[in-house]
Amino acid sequence: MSQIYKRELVFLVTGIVTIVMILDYFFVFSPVKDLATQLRTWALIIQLMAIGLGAINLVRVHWRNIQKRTSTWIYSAWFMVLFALLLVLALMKVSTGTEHWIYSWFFEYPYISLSNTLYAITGFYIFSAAYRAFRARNIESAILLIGGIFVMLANAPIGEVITPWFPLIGNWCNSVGQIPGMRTFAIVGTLGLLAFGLRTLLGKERGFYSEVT
Amino acid sequence: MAILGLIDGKVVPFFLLILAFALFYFFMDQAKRGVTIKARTFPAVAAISEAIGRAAEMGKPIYYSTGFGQLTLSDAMNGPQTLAGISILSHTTKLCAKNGVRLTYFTPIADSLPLVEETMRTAYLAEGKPEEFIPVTAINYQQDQDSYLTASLGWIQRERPAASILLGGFYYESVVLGEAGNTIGAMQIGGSANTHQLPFLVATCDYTLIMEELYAASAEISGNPDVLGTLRGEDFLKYIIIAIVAIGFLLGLANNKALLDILRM
Amino acid sequence: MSDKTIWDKLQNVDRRVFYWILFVGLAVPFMFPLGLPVAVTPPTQGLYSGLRKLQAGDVVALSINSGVSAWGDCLPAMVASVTQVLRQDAKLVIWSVGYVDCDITYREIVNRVPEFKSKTYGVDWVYFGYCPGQESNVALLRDNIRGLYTKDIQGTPTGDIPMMKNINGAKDIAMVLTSDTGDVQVYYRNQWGPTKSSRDNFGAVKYPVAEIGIAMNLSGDMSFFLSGDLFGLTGGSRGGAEMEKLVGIKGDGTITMDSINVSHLLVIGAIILTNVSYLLTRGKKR
Amino acid sequence: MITNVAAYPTDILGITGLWAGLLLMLFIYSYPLWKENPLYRFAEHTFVALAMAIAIGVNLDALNKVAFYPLVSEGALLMIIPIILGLMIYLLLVPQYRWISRYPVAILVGSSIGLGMAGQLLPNIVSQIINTITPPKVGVAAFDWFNFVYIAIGLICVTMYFLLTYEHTGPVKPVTQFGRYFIMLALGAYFGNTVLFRFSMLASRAQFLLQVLKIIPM
Repeated sequence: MSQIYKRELVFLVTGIVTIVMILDYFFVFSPVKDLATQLRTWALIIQLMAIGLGAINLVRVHWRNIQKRTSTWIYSAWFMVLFALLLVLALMKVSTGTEHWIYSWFFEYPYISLSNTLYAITGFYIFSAAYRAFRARNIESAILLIGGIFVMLANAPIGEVITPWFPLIGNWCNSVGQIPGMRTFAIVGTLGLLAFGLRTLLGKERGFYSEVT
Repeated sequence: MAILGLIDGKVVPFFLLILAFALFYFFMDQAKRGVTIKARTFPAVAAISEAIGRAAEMGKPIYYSTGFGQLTLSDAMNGPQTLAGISILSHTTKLCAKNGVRLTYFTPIADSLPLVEETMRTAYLAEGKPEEFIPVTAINYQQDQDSYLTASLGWIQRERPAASILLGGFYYESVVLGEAGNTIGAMQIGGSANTHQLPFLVATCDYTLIMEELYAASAEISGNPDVLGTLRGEDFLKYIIIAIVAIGFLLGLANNKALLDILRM
Repeated sequence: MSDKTIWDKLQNVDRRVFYWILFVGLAVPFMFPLGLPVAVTPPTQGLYSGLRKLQAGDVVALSINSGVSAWGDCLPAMVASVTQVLRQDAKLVIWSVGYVDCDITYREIVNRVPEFKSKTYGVDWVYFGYCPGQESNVALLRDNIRGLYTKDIQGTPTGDIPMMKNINGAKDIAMVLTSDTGDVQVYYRNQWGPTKSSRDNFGAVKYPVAEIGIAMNLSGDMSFFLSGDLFGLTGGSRGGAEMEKLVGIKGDGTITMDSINVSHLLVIGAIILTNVSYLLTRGKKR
Repeated sequence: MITNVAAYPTDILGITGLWAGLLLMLFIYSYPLWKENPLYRFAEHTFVALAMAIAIGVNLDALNKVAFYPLVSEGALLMIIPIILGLMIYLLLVPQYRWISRYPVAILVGSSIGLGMAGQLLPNIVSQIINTITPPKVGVAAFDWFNFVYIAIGLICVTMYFLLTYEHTGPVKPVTQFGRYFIMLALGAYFGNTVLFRFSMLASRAQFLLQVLKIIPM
């Protein structure tokens, strides 16, 4: 009996929601539409509320570091202090609607600067990735290299200063040359998703709903 | 004009969906009746056990992540990829539990935590070592793509994992994690159905699962014949698509637009 | 001592050397600008021409789905596009389904576009802020904006905002400009695609969506521009520089182009170096 | 010509903010430019705390808009259901009721798989086929016809490459080999485009550094 609640019903709920979403997409049938809209709102609310679970996990990880005095415990302690302070300020903002200046400061300067910094860090890594990947070891990597170089020279205005052929070939690679590959990726990716979805719908894809004990 | 109450422009996709389901079902049935289907083996899947063997020898941990995935399982493009990643996580965790290798899973997706925790717990239980599963060290949640990446980078340098496994809905973190893993000489296995990250996973990883291979890998791991049936069904659909393109191409050369009009229904 | 030649060493240079060269290479052109010309490409021209077709009173939805972290790529084109929208006397509905920090992006756009000074908030433009939820949100917004955004950023109920009186979904909006680092334009195409816009005389069969994207997505999105699913498309700071040229402003897009030139030459130089060294060392080992 | 209006801040909050931002940036970049070190760790933990707290604030704000406001002010009693579902996810923390936390997750899984399966068929398969077999307009350059042939043949080759349950032998082999070439060109072009994007991000960070140090104007 408990197996039914713990497993089969979960599959049933997944299946019903899946089918409602599919029907809503294809048919003009208002009861389904209303139900689907409701379900989407529910999904959003569940997703929004789940964040607390993540916060609990994070706090537990750092709490353990502090307790066990791991090599990074001092940083975990700093995390706890800062997190507690900011959480209070964030909750204040939610309940009163006004932002404390400390919160705005942390958000506008350190937070924004850090997220810009992290996003831009890829610039470094892409440089070294290009250095290693773009080596003409065989025909395949030579094609990769040629495609990459021409597109880069089409993107940088300097390319057309050197010769008008660079933007011409580069833009061709961009607008035509890459299409067979990218289009097929889209097609086979969707086919894979369809098979995966059907397996889930029929309860055959149990990897992520692993057996409950 | 609406056919069967279908929204205009969605008639062909709907019948394609029905056709796909019918084909999948047919081949699953065939597989059940004993028709052998051999799927192409994915080196990336075999590499997972190799990586764990290596980690056991070196006494080092494994880094596992399913990527940014738009921070939620309910995202239509990334949710399924995250789920496929968690399916393979289940397999990986079992191997880790068996070989006594420490695995840390990094994710910024809060609503996937129930699935991840249960998956990993069950894997340890299946190997008869439930007491070795400590959620606090095995699962590392970070809110937000950027802070998840910072924490991952720090962890990778401090713990120096023997392998890093990146399977799921990746975004810009793929190239950074890939290169960071390369720096410390970790073995790398990557895979995504996000076209925009494929160049980087291919460039930085030793083994890659491209697009549908990510979804198919979990089918291969399970080795379940009726799961393999869906792969044969996919191949059949590919033949149909090739046929449509070939016919449409020839009609196109003759400037005949009949097929196009049907497809646009 | 060792029989390693310079070419052998070059194949395994510490990557940090490149990182330093790159960072310095990016910084120097800001101090000594070169100012090379930028040619306008068809996708950017498509966006500009689409904006030029707007009539006074049309409503444009700007969906800010790129974070502050993508300012370098997306902000220049967003600023230029908003400038043009306001010059056409069209109205703006602004929201975000992508990033928490969109408020700052929004503020920056208002700061950088002087045209806002002659407009009235609530009448000519309105801002709803961020709501997490990705594609489900876009699907909700198609039919029921008020279902998702009950209030605007200042707390006014959506129904009480003058310009929102008759606007509650895709059919009331002339076009969507979406700035994103990921797939939000896909959500609009998939979810809003089959809906008709308020302006059927716009000339597009499909719902008019334009993407102000990051350069990375340019090749992927290009096929959607060619197929007409997107009426316009800008890619990265280069697209921003092109848009600035068309609209006639000088912004960050134009300024960044010099850095882009230098850094691209650096990476191409590095690639040539690695290939030469690879070919030379390979020959020797045989 | 209108130039952007922005200026170096004059108030204490603005100045300290800029410098804090700059220092944290340099701490983070010490990782690629040097190695993992205490300064990086400090920035890392600062960031993790900031991101978590800010996200909680944002999500609560959004919850307010989507769930609590309609429930309280508009009497949408149905909103109680998703709120209860959302609370159910927390039962993961209670060992004997852990399984209940899967129900809300099942809704998320169902909606992503349903939306994904239905929503991707049209743009990712049908539209892609249509775009591939739509011939160029009458009277265009011969080059457009070349592109038409190139795309159609390329698409067929790459699709053949992705056959999973058939061996790539015999006459199929050269076709799949060509498929790989098409894939490589696509990956190369994509890579090249991304380089532009990443460099303009990094360039704007270099610009920020120079601006804070007052080497170039804001």
